[in-house]
Amino acid sequence: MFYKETGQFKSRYKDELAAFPLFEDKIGIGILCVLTFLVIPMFGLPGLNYEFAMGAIMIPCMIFIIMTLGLNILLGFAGQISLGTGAFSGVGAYAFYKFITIFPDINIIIALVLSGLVSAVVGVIFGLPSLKIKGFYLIVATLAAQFFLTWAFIRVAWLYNYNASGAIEGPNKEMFGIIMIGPQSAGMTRYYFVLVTLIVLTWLASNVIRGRIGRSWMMIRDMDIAAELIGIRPLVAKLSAFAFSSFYIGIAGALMVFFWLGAAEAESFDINHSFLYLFMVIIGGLGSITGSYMGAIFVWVVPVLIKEIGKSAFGFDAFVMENFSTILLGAMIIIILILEPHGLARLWQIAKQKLRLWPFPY
Amino acid sequence: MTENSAVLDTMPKLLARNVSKFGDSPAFREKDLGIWQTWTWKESSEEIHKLSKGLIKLGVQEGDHVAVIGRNRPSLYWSLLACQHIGAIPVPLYQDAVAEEMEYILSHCGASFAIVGDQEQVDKILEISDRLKGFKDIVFVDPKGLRKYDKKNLHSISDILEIGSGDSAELDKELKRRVEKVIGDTTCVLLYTSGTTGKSKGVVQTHRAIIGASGGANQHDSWTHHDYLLSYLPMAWVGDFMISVAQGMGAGACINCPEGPETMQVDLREIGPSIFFGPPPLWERLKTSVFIRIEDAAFFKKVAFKYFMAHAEKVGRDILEKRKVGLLDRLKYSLGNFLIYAPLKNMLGFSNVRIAYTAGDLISAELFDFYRSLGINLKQLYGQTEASVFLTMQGNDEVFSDTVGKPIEGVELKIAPSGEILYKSVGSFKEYYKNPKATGETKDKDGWVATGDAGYIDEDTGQLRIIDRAKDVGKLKNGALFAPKYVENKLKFFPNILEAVLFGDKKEFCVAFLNIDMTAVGNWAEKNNISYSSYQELASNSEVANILKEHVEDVNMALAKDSMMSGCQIRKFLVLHKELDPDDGEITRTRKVKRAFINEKYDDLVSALYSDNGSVDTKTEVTYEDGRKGYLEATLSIVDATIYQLQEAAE
Amino acid sequence: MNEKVPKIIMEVKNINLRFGGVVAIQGVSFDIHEGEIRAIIGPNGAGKSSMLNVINGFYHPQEGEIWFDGQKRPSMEPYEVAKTGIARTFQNIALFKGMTTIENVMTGRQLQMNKNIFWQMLRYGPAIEEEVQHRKRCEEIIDFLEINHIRKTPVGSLPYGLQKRVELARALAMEPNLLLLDEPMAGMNVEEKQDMSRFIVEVNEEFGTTIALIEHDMAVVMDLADRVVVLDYGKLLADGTPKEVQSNQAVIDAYLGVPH
Amino acid sequence: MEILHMIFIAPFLDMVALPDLFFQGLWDGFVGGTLYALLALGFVLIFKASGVFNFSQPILMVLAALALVSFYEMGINPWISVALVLFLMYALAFGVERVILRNLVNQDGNILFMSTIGLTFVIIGAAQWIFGGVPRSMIHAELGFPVGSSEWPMFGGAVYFEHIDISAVVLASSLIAILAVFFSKTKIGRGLRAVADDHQAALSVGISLNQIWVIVWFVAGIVALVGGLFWGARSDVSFALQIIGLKALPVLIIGGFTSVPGAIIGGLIIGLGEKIFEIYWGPMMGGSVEGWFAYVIALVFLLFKPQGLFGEKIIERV
Repeated sequence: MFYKETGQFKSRYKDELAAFPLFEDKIGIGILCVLTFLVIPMFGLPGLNYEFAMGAIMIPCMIFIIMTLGLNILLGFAGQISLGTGAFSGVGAYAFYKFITIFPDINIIIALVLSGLVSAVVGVIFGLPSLKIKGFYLIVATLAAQFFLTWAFIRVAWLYNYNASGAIEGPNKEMFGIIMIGPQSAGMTRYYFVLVTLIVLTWLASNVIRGRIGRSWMMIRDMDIAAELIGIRPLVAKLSAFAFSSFYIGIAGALMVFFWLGAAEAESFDINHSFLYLFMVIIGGLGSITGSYMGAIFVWVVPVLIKEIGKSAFGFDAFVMENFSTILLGAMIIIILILEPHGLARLWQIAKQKLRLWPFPY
Repeated sequence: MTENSAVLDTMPKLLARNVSKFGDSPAFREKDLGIWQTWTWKESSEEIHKLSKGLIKLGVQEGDHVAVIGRNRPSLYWSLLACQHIGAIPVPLYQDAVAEEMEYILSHCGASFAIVGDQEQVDKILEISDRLKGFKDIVFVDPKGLRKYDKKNLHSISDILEIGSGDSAELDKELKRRVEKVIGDTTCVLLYTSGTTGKSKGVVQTHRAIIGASGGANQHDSWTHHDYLLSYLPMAWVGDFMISVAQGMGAGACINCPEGPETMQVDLREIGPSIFFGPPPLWERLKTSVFIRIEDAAFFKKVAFKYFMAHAEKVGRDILEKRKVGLLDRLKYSLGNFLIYAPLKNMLGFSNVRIAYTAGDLISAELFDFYRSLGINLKQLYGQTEASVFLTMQGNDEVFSDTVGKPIEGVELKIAPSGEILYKSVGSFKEYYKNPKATGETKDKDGWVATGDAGYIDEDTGQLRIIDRAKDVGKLKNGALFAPKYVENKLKFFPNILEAVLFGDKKEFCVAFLNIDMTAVGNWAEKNNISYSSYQELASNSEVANILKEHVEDVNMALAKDSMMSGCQIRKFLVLHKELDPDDGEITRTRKVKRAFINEKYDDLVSALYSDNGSVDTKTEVTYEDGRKGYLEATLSIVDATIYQLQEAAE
Repeated sequence: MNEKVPKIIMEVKNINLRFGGVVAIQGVSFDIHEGEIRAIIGPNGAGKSSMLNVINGFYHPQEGEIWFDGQKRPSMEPYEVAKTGIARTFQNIALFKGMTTIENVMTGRQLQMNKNIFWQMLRYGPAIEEEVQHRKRCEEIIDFLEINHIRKTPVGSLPYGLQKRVELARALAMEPNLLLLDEPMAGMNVEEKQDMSRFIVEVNEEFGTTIALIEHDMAVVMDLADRVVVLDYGKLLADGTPKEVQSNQAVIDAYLGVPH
Repeated sequence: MEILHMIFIAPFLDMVALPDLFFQGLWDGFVGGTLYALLALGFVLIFKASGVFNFSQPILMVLAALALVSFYEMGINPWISVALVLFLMYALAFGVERVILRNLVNQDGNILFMSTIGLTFVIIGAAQWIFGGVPRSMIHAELGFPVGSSEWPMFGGAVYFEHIDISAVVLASSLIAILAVFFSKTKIGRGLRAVADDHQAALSVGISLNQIWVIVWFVAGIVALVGGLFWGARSDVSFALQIIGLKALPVLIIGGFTSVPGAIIGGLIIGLGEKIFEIYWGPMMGGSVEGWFAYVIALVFLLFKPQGLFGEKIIERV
């Protein structure tokens, strides 16, 4: 149903290798673009306060999608587990802060890319142990990054320009004559900036994943010994995954602070955030870009909505709802792992497959 | 039509026309190396010319017979056309024919060259080439596995193309001379009939006949160069030659070749042809697969399928044929189309089908209605090799399941006193190759050709109605009509029944052999936890027999309503212990039952069916896939079925 | 046949391999001629797989030399060995389970692909051209091994015999100078074995690939191999044509005498 | 030059200059190390028996401590509170086996690990909801553990020994010893080892896998209670203890994942190391280096001795 694949044949490899080879999927993407570029900025989300919808749901969701994409590249595509995501996102945020304060005239996009690169370098350094170790051992190595870096965010005052508050704050800064970040920036500006960044980053990630480099990650993930015997250098494959992943996470960290929160301290990058991002990846689906989208949205939106509903409809206080959503999140992880280890992405895939095969079961 | 026959009376002319008129439209596609490789008319024509020159250089003479053997692929179609360009006569052969069958045809037509698909065909020809007089060289398409073969008389088609692409004024001149010499009366192709009776005969067809008949058919259904088809039927079969080569060339339509037989279904779906030709067994198999798969679907889907299929049965044909249908019914049909029909057509690859044809055998009304009610414009046509296929076709607004249409332009029909159908047509064959006796028996001095089929013109519709092969139709002892195929087709409509053979000519009553369909019955067995290891074991299961008994009685019930056919009800039947197999000579490669042969081979079973025994022991020779022979022994039980009284139709 | 002196593509000299106190290979030497099918046979535990692992750099022998393409090979990591043009398949299929057949075969082309990350990110121009060009080569191999119909099937769901064939396709995609096959017919039924034998011979003939294969079933090897090395308990027992080996008394005693 | 002096010379001069302070540091580190070792043992047990890398071990410790204090605050007798906590731990072990392990048996290690992160969140949410998130004091005094401290004159100064620390060392060491004996000498213990080697073998000696899982998770709960009791006494009973508990991970890296002695030695290395490092090198780095020191040490081990001090070397086969 909906899908009519009859007659959709490919006579060039290029078409065969396209991101969305099916016509119906292209339509779907088109609809999503119209929604995010026009409909949502105009009307917000149904049933929600406009400011809330944009500021507490849309913008953070998009940023977390970038974050999840980053972690998914590492965990889902390259099979390297990391509990240091929060800290790596902090590296991006602090780097961005330093770039725009040291070079006040720097273009925001350039600053963003540079922050991503700084994060990538740090990611590679802490990814070095992955060459010798796997699985649980790597968890500890990335935990070292997590604790060491958050410690540095507090103790190295240079990082936050010796602010008394110990926080990094976005100054007003413009690009092409429009104030992009800082207290005076318009929510709409930030929304579109994040949206475009997300689309560009998604496109780049999907390209890399389908190409030579992406394949080398999956080879290492699926069977590292065979990969090596085919000529993959584990060093290059693993470190490139760490670099690429941290690049995304760094950019997401910078976006989080300067396009959403406005200001942040070290605790915005603590281990609990690492867990949160890990959950987004697991619930969304390991090794799936669609999954990264679904995971980030689900993990962010469901608790927010629960809190809202609990507060407004049942009058529960924030403390109760907070704990309730923590439990829910944990339980979701367990349930997902038991029922569908490949996450929401797999459910989506199954549903899509059903539609494609409709009315047949196979 | 007039334009066609006057100017464009040869294949080379048609090709030249296509290049100038549709030069950049796709002409041939083949699923190869994962994608649909495409050649436009311009590119195809270049290939064909190169091939022609290469073949001239190889030594192919005018009037030489060139065998073409292999699965459907552009290079083999080009080979056919190249032969026609250089005045040689292409002889397409069935690729699954065994070496002896090939030997018969190749020596009969005195082929001097063979253009083949792959190693398998090369091996077969090498095996018999010593015994063929005047046979020279083999050209192969796929070099795989042939590296170590002696290349003296073996050439790769790419080498031939290479030779043909060289700059040689001499070759160009020779090609030009030969093409100009090809006229409407030049032999276009030599096609061997499948041979339901005895050895196959070579039908000689001229360019004029082929183009005349296909042109009439194209005009009848307004084919254009925007049409595209899937060429998957054996190239040696006249139907494929007419549709893929003659009609395709005539209209400038695009020919699409699947990757291989096992991916045909997938490739069909990818291409989504606008015109599709399928023999009745294919339609039957597809429908069976639909029902089997729906059987496994979730409850909701099953219910929805049943509900909407019932609705389609009610109004589907009326909507397709643009008759008046109530608004509510129309809405319901649209909903059904969204939920079931359109997705179903999509899954089968028929979403874009503008016209679908069935021919080559009778098709049961139920099967025919099933597809039409889904909105697939399935139509019947009637013809035969000797007539360049097309004799009668159905117009879009006059499609019936029990008739096969009206004569197309250029065809005249008459019914002989014996009931046999005779025709005169632009597409009539020239002669049977080296068989004047058979030619004389079939074609009289005035040009009337006997079809060998019995039929009559239906009074209500004015369309031709076929009863059966003229020589199969007989009488029961009580004088009632015996038309076995009609009944067999009714039986085969049931997914569980793969083949049926009816006996009863000059007997008291009718009896039948049945073959179960392993897919359908196997599926049923799995669901009911019945274990089996072979066809034989499943066929001898008594529950299976009970199911078949119900089917047979359903058929009897239906026959009882038809005054002409009620005598053909089946009183007894048995389930054969082996599947009828072309390798054993029981059916033709196009799956037509060889009645006389079976009657003789299973003589013991037939007489048992007419005795009072409840079961019969038998021993049968079988041929295994690798050519070895062996024996099957079995005890078959004979099942009695209920016979119904003739009922006057209530309507 | 032997008009000219065959070129030696690989020679192992006096290989000794130990794991702790366990001796896996003891003083084994043999050579592989260019273009031949060389079989290494022996009962289970004879050190055949260890030998293969030494050749492709997974194990580093304590003593011995490996000569490849006329040069003594320094100690190499597996990925470096792969770069010299040695490909292999595995006894217990080592396909990338998360990928489809075509993707698995494409992994064999990794070494030949080199467009950098920026092109990869854009997937445009050189990157996509490279992808298309290698895809075509892989499709040819897929066609050659007759696995077209499973092109887009995830390999995990394929039957065993087909998985082995996909693995062979992946190794072939590397266009190796030397192809190592680790028990290519293990666990197959008769028909699958016939198919696989046919493919091995065809690969050898069609691409001229030198093949070294391990097998413990002697009968399979006899029709297939040009020359055979027999190992037993890590030692070289015999080396010669299948016929010679078959009539070698030591082999008969140690190997053929034992029914299995 | 100056910086090299600061790093490589000055700290050692300080150690010699004030030996009492150095000794004090060693003692504090030793106490911490013993407790790390105990917690690490909890990890090792579960890892050996079920291949699960149990990330929820630290939060189990928090839960045990929090529950103990909360039961007491409800007016329940402290010892009965202990019994109740034990019961709670057993119930939890039972639940984990039923809900998680049973359903994820034979799954990939990463999946099991992630499920324990999920479990961690469930416990955090539930514990916070039921017991509240405010830091509280441990009830070790009410349980009869000695409080106060003794001062031992030494090297011209004095070293303070908190009485509760002495109890911690004694109790933790005995528990470690008991567990070591239990698992090498008793039937259940041997069953546990059999499980680690081969699930089939374990079944054939008549031990149900499910029972074993419940037992090891319960033992991990007991370990968590003891750990929580003393860590709680050393600081406050709060969720911050989870971070302390997590340090058992680097201990495992150093000691090896499957080794009981490894856990002990690793615990001591981390405990002593981080204390001494904090005292002598911490100030020049801005302090609070205890947060990451253990991990960085582990990182160094990972780079040079990935299988740990006592871990088994893995030979990969193709």
